[in-house]
Amino acid sequence: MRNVTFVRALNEAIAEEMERDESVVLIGEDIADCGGVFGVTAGMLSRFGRERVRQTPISEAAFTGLAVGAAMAGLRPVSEIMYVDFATTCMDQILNQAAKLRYMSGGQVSVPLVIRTQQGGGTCEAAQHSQNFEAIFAHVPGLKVAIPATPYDAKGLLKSAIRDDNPVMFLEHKLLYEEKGDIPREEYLIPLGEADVKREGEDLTVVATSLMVHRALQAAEAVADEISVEVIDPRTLVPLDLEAIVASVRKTGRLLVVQEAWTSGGFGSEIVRRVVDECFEALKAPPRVHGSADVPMPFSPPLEQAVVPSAETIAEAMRTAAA
Amino acid sequence: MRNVTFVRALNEAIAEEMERDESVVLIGEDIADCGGVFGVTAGMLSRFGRERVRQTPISEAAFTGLAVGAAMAGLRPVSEIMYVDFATTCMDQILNQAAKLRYMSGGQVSVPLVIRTQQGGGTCEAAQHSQNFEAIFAHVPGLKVAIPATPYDAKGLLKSAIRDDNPVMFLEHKLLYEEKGDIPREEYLIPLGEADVKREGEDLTVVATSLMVHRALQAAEAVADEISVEVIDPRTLVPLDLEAIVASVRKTGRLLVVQEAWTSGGFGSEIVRRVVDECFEALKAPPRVHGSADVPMPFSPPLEQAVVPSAETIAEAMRTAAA
Amino acid sequence: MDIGRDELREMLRLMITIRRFELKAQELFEEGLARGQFLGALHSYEGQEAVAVGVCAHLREDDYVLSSHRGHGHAIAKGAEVRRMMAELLGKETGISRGRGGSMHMFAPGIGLMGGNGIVGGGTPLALGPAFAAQYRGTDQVTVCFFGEGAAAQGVFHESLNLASLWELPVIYVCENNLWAATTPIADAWPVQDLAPRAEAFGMPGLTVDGNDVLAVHEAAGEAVDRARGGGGPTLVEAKTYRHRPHCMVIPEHRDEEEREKWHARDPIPRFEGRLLEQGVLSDIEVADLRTEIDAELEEAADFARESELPGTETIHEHLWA
Amino acid sequence: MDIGRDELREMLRLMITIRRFELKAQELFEEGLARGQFLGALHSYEGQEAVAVGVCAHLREDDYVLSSHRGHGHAIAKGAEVRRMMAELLGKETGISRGRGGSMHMFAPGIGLMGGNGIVGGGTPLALGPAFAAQYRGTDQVTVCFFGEGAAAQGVFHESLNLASLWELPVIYVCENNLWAATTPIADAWPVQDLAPRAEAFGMPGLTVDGNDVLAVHEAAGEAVDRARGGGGPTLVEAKTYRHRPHCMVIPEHRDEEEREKWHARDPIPRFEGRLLEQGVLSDIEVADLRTEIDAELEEAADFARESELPGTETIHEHLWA
Ligand SMILES: Cc1ncc(C[n+]2csc(CCOP(=O)(O)OP(=O)(O)O)c2C)c(N)n1
Ligand SMILES: Cc1ncc(C[n+]2csc(CCOP(=O)(O)OP(=O)(O)O)c2C)c(N)n1
Ligand SMILES: [Mg+2]
Ligand SMILES: [Mg+2]
Repeated sequence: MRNVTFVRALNEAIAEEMERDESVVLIGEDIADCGGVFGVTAGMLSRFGRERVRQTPISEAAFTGLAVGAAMAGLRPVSEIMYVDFATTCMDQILNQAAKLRYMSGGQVSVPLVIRTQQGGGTCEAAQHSQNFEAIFAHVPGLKVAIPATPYDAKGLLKSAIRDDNPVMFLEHKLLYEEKGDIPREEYLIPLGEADVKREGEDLTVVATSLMVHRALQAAEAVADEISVEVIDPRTLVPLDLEAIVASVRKTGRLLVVQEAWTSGGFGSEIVRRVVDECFEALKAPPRVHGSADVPMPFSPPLEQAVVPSAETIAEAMRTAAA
Repeated sequence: MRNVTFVRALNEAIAEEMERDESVVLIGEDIADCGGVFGVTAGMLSRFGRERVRQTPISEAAFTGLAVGAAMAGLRPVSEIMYVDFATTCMDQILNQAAKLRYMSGGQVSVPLVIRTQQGGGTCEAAQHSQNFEAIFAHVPGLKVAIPATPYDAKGLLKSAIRDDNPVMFLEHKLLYEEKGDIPREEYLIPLGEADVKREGEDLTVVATSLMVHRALQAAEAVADEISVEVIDPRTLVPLDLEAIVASVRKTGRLLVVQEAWTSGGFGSEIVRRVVDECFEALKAPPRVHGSADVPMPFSPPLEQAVVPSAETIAEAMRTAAA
Repeated sequence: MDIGRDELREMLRLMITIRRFELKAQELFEEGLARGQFLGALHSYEGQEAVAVGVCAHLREDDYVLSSHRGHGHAIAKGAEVRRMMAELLGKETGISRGRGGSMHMFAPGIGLMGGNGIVGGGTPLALGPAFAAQYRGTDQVTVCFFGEGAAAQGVFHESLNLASLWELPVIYVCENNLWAATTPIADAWPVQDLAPRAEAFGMPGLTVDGNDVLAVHEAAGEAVDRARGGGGPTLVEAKTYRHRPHCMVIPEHRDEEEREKWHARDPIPRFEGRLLEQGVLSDIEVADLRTEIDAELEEAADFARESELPGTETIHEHLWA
Repeated sequence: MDIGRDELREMLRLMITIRRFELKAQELFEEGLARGQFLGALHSYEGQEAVAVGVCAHLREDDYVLSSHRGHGHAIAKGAEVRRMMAELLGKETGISRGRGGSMHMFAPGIGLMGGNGIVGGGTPLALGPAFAAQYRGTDQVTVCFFGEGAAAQGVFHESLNLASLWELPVIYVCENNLWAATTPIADAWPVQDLAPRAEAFGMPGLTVDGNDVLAVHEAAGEAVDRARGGGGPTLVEAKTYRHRPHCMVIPEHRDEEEREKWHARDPIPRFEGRLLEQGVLSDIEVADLRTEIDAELEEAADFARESELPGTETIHEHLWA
């Protein structure tokens, strides 16, 4: 095992896949010379050259469309949208093109594309740089959605995403890049669609993703002597490992979903729907979702902190859900 | 009372508000000379002139941005996006600008804007002309979302939307334009945020919107001798009249949400979340969502029909939910 | 003209085939209406045949085409099977997109047809992709993107020109300027009456050509395709043309009689046919035979479409994931 | 030059105020870091002062400005209260956007400042709105939209030029070409080295000006503003300039020394100041007084910001709905 940062894990995944497969190319803003504003593609330029590391003008729609078209033509582009908030400028390419081309063609074309981006608050960058859009991508059929929480998951999932023949939205978190974790020395992959139990417990099932996994684990520790919390990270929302979640809920009889996305209409609501659909009878208490307050992210530091779930508010939500 | 079509009701609402308030202007593609491809703005050009009925090039991002900016400057634009699918080309203007400007400015500016568009399948226009995006708009704080099912609701809600000082996504349905219904001769408004009970019942609460209200009512009739179904139309998703829904569920103990949007991650999931959050103990059976199959809309007529909920599949879902 | 007789005959054959295909398509659409079946948005290519044919005459099977909502002509000119296109219009399993795409989404990747698009301008950034792939792999394949003058108001089109020029991609943007976007006249969309200056503003050559003269289109497209194949980068070609039909089957005619007559008088098919007869490239009999051959092919195609099976409803989840 | 002494002095005052504001802002940002508080993306306007000041000198309080992510200079030049801007950077309730917006979202609708934008190019279509409103109401208000050369790659910018030209809207698009977009040099973004041809391709005048010469900017902007006010429609102005600082506080410098030195030698403030002294418009003492005055104002502003209250967390739901 090696202890590496999240950003390093991503960087290794990309480099390994580029070594392995000539058809993998990188596309995005500021990804070449400075290695991406978060450093995920650091070193790629010198290692793979300008032909494969394509730094673009500020034209998300054009370069995402290019990536989609290149994927149809057999390349495996990994494009970067600097902040998920900017995906609003290329939603047609993502929702109407990448997600639908294969189906509309009757299965004749495929779009082996990975769109990497990062989400979330915590850096006082305000309402247009702090959003979480996984619910939007997961609602539109044709996109896979990965949302890793640890360096180990990030590397294994990204390698699988790059090898996947479907478009994958790969959602990182700006606060997790420096997070460290152990990864194997040898190559490994994590299949899309397999949840991971981050902590075992008996009384309450907590489903959390991305940064919220870490805060949920802290909260679980904090309430450990009151409640035995099981923390499950689905790691991908599409495909979703519902079996793992349902199995846990059958054991605990209680569910809390923790997400950084706005509480209303987030993917947590979908998890609640599927769980009540699958095992309503097993529920001893109302399943809950704890997400961000339903407001644009305020700039002011104390307000930003108050909007996003913290270990403290999650602990409170655990007590409510376990009551 | 007068019996008018849905499109006529919308047309009257717009004309009345334009008569009433000089600051109301219309903006969109093909809205002037031909009165909109669905005829909603028919006659507006001759009645109000080119100054107020602004036909645009095919530039959704520019004219939506223009409408947002004009609203900030005190006008009350009513813009039309021909198909909701095309909103993907102006998502930045909708999700990052219109929805957030007021909050980001600390309440100094407001965006009194109505974006009208139409959703749904049923015309064999395939995957890029048949979507339902209400869940996307309802997830992002700062947008009100209206989704009327009848001429009466359409007129009353549109007039309120135009007078509202916030951005309102006004979602029509392509199959409802010719639907007829009674409306009062005198002026009336319907406040945003008030559900309407379309049919009273005792055994099962069905929450449906837009075209699905009509199909749910047919289905309720079909199962009438087995199940007494209450059909509630929230009419707006933001704000949502949760009280009305919860009151009904407390009475029936059972919930089925019917939506045309994809089942996974649709607004129905959010309604389920809020209902279990509010009155879990009142539920005698698992709340369900019946929506479209999670696939891009296929062109082939029988496939399209199979994807969207029909009166028959809704009746089946009612039996399951009531079981 | 330095084009061989067979190629000239082939160009005429394709132009007439497109014209007749559209007539058959309307026939099938009306049969549908008679059955109470509305078969979606059908956009006729009639009147613009010279553009698709003049451009695609330069393309190899391994070159790519990104088409628009008005794409039947592009597909036929690129070599798509007419019978499978016809079946697609009826949503049959034998359709060129297995009935899942319909008129606006005809795909035949085997011959480089990467699909129509329901989003106006939607194809313009996608076209950068195959062009980039060819450049990356060092092949000499080119990519052609067809779109209308209305689409030229879309932002993404400009982003695409910029990137194509910057990266010297082997792509040819062909704007079919038929003066109208649905019911909106070009005067309400273009402040400047030519597109070439926009190309030049992005540092790429812009050509303007009579889109109703297949030989003029052929010449301009030849220059553009040669440049792209030779590594010389992108070109924007504006072809001035006119659609003979209303925007689509369900939208009533809104253009004035006079304008329509003026353009019908410049119908690209009689123009080209007359020229070939005049110059003795083809004889009256040969042209008559050609038309009979085409009519027969389209009759057969329509029957094939009518008789083919619809997909089973149990298949709705197929073809979503690779 | 036909500009009065007071106006010249005011222009110099604003330029120096912007420069000093940025220095204070960095001080506050670093104080934050010292407290372990990261205060978001801070984009310095240093080096570009001549653009905002030269343009806004022509604007009335009821004219509109749409700003960018690098907007401090635009706000100050439009007349925003420096102390409230400073308080905004700390997220205080006394901030110009009540602390909800931060550096990239400074609003003062009372003086026509309709906000910065976190989305590159995001302001370009919004600017059409106030311009349209003024045209619709028959006022002679104008709207100015500031954006960078990187934003000029965004599709929506082109859609906006097209619509502005088509509808002859009273809007002035001011491109601040500082040669870099974050770490991307203009050579990797613009195939053509001037923006004016794009304006012309859309039928609107395009001017190119030395953005480090406030009087040159003033002259070009004057022409554009007069045209817009007089009902003559939009203008695109490209100002060639340079930012003195890295893209933002957290991104390391990536531009070579030589280039930076070259541009620092053309610093707009000494250039303008020198000229005013030379021509006897201001004396050394007057300039010294000016600087003392400005320093005092900024000290006071910083203290005001530091001492102001943060909003209460119970207010997170305020200001969402009208
Ligand atoms: C983004 C988007 N906006 C609007 C439409 C509706 N629409 C379909 S075709 C069309 C007109 C297109 O005009 P043009 O590009 O000139 O092509 P033509 O129809 O003339 O061939 C419009 C407005 C669409 N499909 N996509
Ligand atoms: C749509 C979008 N893409 C990318 C970014 C990230 N970003 C912020 S500023 C910037 C550079 C902008 O360059 P330019 O427009 O030249 O303005 P400058 O920073 O030079 O003043 C980038 C890429 C963004 N904010 N929005
Ligand atoms: Mg056209
Ligand atoms: Mg710049």
